[in-house]
Amino acid sequence: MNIFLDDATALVVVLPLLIAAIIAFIPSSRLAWFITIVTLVFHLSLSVELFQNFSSFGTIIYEFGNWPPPWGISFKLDGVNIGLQLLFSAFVLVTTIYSRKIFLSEIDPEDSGKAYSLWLLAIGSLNGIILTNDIFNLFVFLEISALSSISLISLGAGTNRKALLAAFNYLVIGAIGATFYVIGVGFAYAMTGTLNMNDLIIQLSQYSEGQLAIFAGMSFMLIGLMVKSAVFPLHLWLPPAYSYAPSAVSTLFAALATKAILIFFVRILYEVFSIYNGYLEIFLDYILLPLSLIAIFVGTIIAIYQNDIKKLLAYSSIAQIGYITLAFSINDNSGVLAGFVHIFNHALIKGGLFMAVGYLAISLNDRVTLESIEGYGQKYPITSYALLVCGLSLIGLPLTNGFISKLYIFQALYSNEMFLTIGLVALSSALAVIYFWKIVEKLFFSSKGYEATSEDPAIYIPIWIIALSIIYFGIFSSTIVEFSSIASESLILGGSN
Amino acid sequence: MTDFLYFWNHFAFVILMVSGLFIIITSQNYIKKIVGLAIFQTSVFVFFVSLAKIIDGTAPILNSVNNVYSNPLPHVLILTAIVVGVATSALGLAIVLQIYKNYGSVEENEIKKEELKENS
Amino acid sequence: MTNESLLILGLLTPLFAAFGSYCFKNNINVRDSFGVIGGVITFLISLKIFNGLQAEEQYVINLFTLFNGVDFLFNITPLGSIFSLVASSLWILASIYTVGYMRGAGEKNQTRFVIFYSIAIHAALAIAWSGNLLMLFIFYEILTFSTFPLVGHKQDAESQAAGRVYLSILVGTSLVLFLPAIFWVWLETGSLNFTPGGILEGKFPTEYLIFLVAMLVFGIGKAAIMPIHRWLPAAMVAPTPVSALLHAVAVVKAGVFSFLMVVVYIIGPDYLLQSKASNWLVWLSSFTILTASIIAISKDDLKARLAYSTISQLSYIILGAALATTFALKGASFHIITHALGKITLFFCAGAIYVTAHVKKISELGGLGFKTPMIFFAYTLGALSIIGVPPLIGSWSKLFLVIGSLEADFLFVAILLGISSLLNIYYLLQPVFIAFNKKNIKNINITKAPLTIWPPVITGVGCLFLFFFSNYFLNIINGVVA
Amino acid sequence: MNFLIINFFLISILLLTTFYIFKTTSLISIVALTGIFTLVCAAIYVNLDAVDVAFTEAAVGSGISTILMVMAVAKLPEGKKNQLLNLFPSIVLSVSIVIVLMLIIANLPLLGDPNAPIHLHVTPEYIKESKSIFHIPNVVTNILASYRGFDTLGETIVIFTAGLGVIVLLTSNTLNRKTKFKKKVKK
Repeated sequence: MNIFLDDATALVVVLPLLIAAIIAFIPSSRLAWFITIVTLVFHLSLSVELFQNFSSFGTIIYEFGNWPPPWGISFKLDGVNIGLQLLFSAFVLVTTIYSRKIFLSEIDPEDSGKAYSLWLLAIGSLNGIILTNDIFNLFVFLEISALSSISLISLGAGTNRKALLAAFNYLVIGAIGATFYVIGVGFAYAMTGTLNMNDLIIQLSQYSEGQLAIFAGMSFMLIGLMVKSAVFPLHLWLPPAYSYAPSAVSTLFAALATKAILIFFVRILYEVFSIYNGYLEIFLDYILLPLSLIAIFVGTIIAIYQNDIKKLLAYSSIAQIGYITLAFSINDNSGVLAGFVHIFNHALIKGGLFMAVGYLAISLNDRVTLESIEGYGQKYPITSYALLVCGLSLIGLPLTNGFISKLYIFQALYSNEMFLTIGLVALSSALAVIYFWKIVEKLFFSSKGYEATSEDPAIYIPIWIIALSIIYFGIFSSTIVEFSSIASESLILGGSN
Repeated sequence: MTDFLYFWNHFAFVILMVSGLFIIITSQNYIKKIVGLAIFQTSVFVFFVSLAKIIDGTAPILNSVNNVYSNPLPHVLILTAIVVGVATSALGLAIVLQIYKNYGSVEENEIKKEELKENS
Repeated sequence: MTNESLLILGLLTPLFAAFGSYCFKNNINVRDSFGVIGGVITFLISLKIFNGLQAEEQYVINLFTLFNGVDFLFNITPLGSIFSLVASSLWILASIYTVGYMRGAGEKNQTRFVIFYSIAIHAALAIAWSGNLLMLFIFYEILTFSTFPLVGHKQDAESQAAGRVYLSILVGTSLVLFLPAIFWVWLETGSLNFTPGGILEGKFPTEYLIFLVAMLVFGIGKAAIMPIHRWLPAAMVAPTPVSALLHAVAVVKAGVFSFLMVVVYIIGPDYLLQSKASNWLVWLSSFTILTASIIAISKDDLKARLAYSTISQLSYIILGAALATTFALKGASFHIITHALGKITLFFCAGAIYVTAHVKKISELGGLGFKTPMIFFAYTLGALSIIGVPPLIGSWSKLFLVIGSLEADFLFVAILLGISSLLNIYYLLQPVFIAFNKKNIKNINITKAPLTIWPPVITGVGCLFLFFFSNYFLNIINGVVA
Repeated sequence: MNFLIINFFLISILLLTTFYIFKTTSLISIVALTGIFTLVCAAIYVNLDAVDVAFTEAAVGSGISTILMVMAVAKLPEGKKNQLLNLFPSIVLSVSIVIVLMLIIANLPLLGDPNAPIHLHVTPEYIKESKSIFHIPNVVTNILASYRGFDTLGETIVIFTAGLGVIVLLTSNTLNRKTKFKKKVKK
C-alpha cells in the first residue's frame, strides 16, 4: 500500500485513465462493471488517504517526473479542492453502482465495456481538472472529458436519435470554449512566460506592463471555462446534452462535471484575477452578478414550461449554477463559502434527482414526460419518495441540505447589504416550487391508479444513499460547511502557498 | 512598413479565428462546421508559434553554430493541441456519419425542420 | 413519565396513528379508530402539559444543533399549550366526524385521507410546541404539504386547480417572505429562540421593524390577511372534515398562532408597541374584517360563506397582535380557542347538512331545521359564540379585544368590532332563519349519519359550557402576556 | 528579414484559402482546400522555426485529418448550396471580436521580440538543462517527453478517447444494429 501512497495524488487521476484502456474491449458487461467498481473503491480509499494527509500536513504539491514547478507539471491538493475530491470519489462510486442496470437497459451489453471505459475516462479527466495546477494541463483534461462525454452522450442515440444532435452541438460549442481557454492561456503565457498557476501569480504581481493583455487573457480563460461549466448565457449545449444522454451519464455529468470546472473557474477568479482588484470588481459586479441573476430566472422559468422531465432538470441546473456563480460573485469569504456549500449540496441534489428520473426512464422505456409518469408514485413508491426528498431539497426546505445552501447564500448577500438580490433569490426559490410540484402532482396525485411494483434494490439503494445524505447534511451541516470554509479561506486568504 | 510585417501574424490570428467562428455559426453543413472548427483552432496554433519566434533564432535544436533558439515550449503545447484538434474532428465526423444515417441529411436547417415537424 | 418523554410521545402519537392507519388499511374500522385513539392520547398529554405549565413546569427538549445559534428545539410556551390543547381536543371529534362523513359521502382513497389527516395534526402540534422560529417554519411547511393531498382529495380538475392555488400561495409566500424574515432575525440577533419579551429589542434596527412585520404577516400566508386570502376559499372544494380541520383547527390557526408567537416571543409586545411598527396592520386587519364580512354576505354556498367568515375572524387575532396591548393579546390568544370551537361547530354542521340532506346552498336549506333539529341547534350555538353573545365562550375574546383596542387608543377599532358583530349576526344566523321558516319547506330525503351529528352538538354545547370555565384558560393566557 | 516577407506571403495564402473554404460548397473541394490550408500552416511553422510542429501538422493535420475527411465525405451526399443563416448576429459578433482583439494584441510583444517575457522565464532553464542533463539536442523532445511528459500522456489518452468514441459511434450495437435498442429510434 505504501508505494501507492507517495503517488496517491497522481494515481487518483491516472488510475481511472489507465484502467479505462484495459476494460475498453472486455466483452462481458459484468466484468467491466466489476473492474470499474474495484477501481473506484480504490480511488475512494486513495482520496480518503489524501484527505488524511492533507489534514495532517496541509497542501500537497505533486510534481510529475520530479521536475519542480514551474518547469514541470504539478498537481495541487489544497483546501480548495480537497473537499470536492472526497465528494467526487464517493459520488462516482455510488453512481457507478447505480449505473449497471441503467446501462444494461439503455446500452447494448456488448458495448458496455466501451461505455465503462469512457465512463472511467470521464471520471479520471474530471478529477484531473479538480487537481491540476497547470493551466495548459487543464486544457488537456478538458478535452479528454469533453471527448469522453460526447461519446457517452451519443450513446443515448440508442433510445433517441436527438442525442446525436446534442452530442454534435456539445462537440462544437465545447471545442470553441476550450479554444477560447487556450487563447487565454496564450495571452497569459505571452505576458508571463509561465504555465504554472502559483508561478503565474508570482510573475503577474511583478509585471506592471501589459495589464490589458493579461486582463484579456484572463477573460478568455474565464469565458472558455464559463462555456464548459454552462454559465448563462453560454449554457446552450447543456440542456439537450444532459437530457438525451443515457440516464446514468446524465447523473454523473449533472452532479459533477460542471462543478469540477467551476472549481478552476473560482481559482482563476480569486487566485489570479484578484491581483488586479479593479478588474475583478468590475467583472464580478457588472458581469457575473447580473448574469447569475438572469440565469436563475431564465433557467427557472424555462424549466417551468418543460414537459420533458430530464430537460426540466437540465434547465433547473442552469438556474442552480446561477446560484453558485451568484455566491461566487460576492467578493468576500462569506460569498465564496456559500458558493462552495452550494456546489456540494447541488451535486447531491441534482445527482439524486437524475438518478430517480433515470430509473423511471428505463421502466417507462421512453422519454420521461409529465404525462407519462402519472400515478408512478404508486407504481414505484421507493424511487418516487427519494425523488420527493431531493426535490424538496432543491426548493430549499429546512432539514434538507438545500436549505443550508440557501442559508449561507442569504447570509453572504445580507452581510454585503444586497437586499434586492435577497428578494430576487427568495422569489426564484418560490418559482422553483412550481416546476418541482408539477412533477410531484403527476407522480402522487394522479387519477391513474397502480399497484406497487417491486423495484430493483440495485438501483434504489444508491438513490436512497443520496437521498439520505441529503437529509443528513441538511441536519448535520457542519461537515459540508467545514469543507467549504477550508476552501473559501484558502482561496481568499492563503491564495498562493 | 516593417511594423506591419511584424504585426501580420497577430492580425492573421484574429482574422482566422473570426472566420472560423463565422463559418461555424453561419454554415448549415455539418462537415463545413467541422472544417470551420479546425480553422478556428488553427488560428491559435499560428498565434502560439508566432509567440515562440525570436529574430535571428533557429529551431530549438541545439547546435554549435547558433546560440539563439526560438522558444520550444509553445511548440510542445501546440503539438498537443494539434493532436487534440484532430481527435475532435475525427469524433465530429463520426457523429456526422451517424446523423446522416439517422436523419438522411447533414444540413442543420433541414434537420431542425424535420425535428419541428416531428414534434408538432 | 418525565416531561421530555411526555413531549416526544405527544409529538409521535399522531405519526403512530398515521402509521397504524397505513398498516390496517384493509380493515377500515381499525384504521379509522387510530385517529380517535390518537386524539384521546394527545388530548390527555396536551391537558397534562397545559396543567403542568400552570404549575410552572418546563417542557424543553433540545435534540441537536441545526446551525449556529439555532437548535432542533421544542419548548412549550403557554401560547403553544393553548394551541395544542385546541388542536388535539378537536382532533378527537374531527376523527369521529371524519368516519361518518367520508363513509356517508362515499369518498375514495380514505386511507390516504386518514393518514395525511394525522400527519397534519402532528405538524400542528409540532408548530405549537416548537422552540424557535425555524422549527416553527419547518412544521409550518410540513403542514402545508401534508394538507395538500387533503385539499385536492377528489382529484378532479377543480380540486387540482384549487390544490395548486392553495399550495402556490402558501408555499410561495412562506419562501419569499417568511423565510427571509427568519433569516433576517437570525442575522441581526444570532438567535431564533422564543423568549418571553422578545429578542429583537436593542439588536434590531427599529426603523426597519415595520418591514419585518410586513414580511411576517404576509409571509405567514395561513393567517389569510387580505390580499393573501385567496387560498382559503379555493380550498373549500375539499371534503368538509378537511375544511373543518383547515379553517377551524390546524391550518389557519397555525397561521395566526405563528404570528402571535412572533409578536409575543420574537418581537416582544412592548417593543412593538413602542415602535408603532404595526399601526398600519391595525388598519389592514380592520379592512380585512369588514371586507371579508361583506363578501361573506354575498355567498350562497354555505361553506364559502363560512370560509369568508373565517378570514374575517382570523383578522381579529391579527388585529389583537397588531395592537400589542395586554388585553388585545389576551383577546387574540383567547380568540384562538373560541373561534376554533365555534367555527368547527359550524363546519361540522355544514358537512352534516351535506351528508344528511345533500344540500350545499343556503337558499336551499328551507325547512331543514325541522327535519334535523340537532344540527341546527348546534349550528346556532356555534354561530352565537362567534358573534360574541354571552353566555357563550366567544363573548370573552371579543370583550378583551374591545378593551385592548381602547387601551391602545383605537376607538375606531372598537366601533368596527361592533359593526362586524352586526354583520356576523346577519350572515351567520340567516341560514338558521331560512331553515326554520315554514314557508320554504322543500321535500328533501334525509340520510341518517349519526356520526356526523354528534360531534357538532358536543362542540356547540362546549361553547356554552366553557363560558363558565373561562378562568381555567385565563390563567394561562395571563401567563402569555406576563 | 527574409523570414518576415516569406511569413507575410504564406499567411496571406492562408487567409486566401480560408476565404475559398468559406465560399466553396462542394464538400470534396472543401476537404482538398483544408489539406492545402494545413500544408500552408506547416510551411509557416517551418518558417517560424517550429519544425516539430510543422512535421506534426503535415502528418496529422494534413495527412490523417484529410484522409478521415475524405472517408467521411465519401459516404455523404454532395454539399448543398451555401445556406447562410444567422448572418446578421454573426457579423456583429465577428466585428466586435475583431475590434476587441485588435486592441488587445496591440499590447502583446511583437513577432520575434527577444525580450518578450516568454523568452526570459522558464524556457532558458529548459535549454540550459537540455545541454547538461539530457544530451539530446532537440529541446522540444526533451520537454515533450520529460518536463511536460504528463501532457503527452494526456494527449495519448485524448487519441484513445477519440478512437474509442469513433468505434462506439460507427460500430456499436447500441447505435447501429437492428437490435431492441435500435427499434426505439423514432423514424
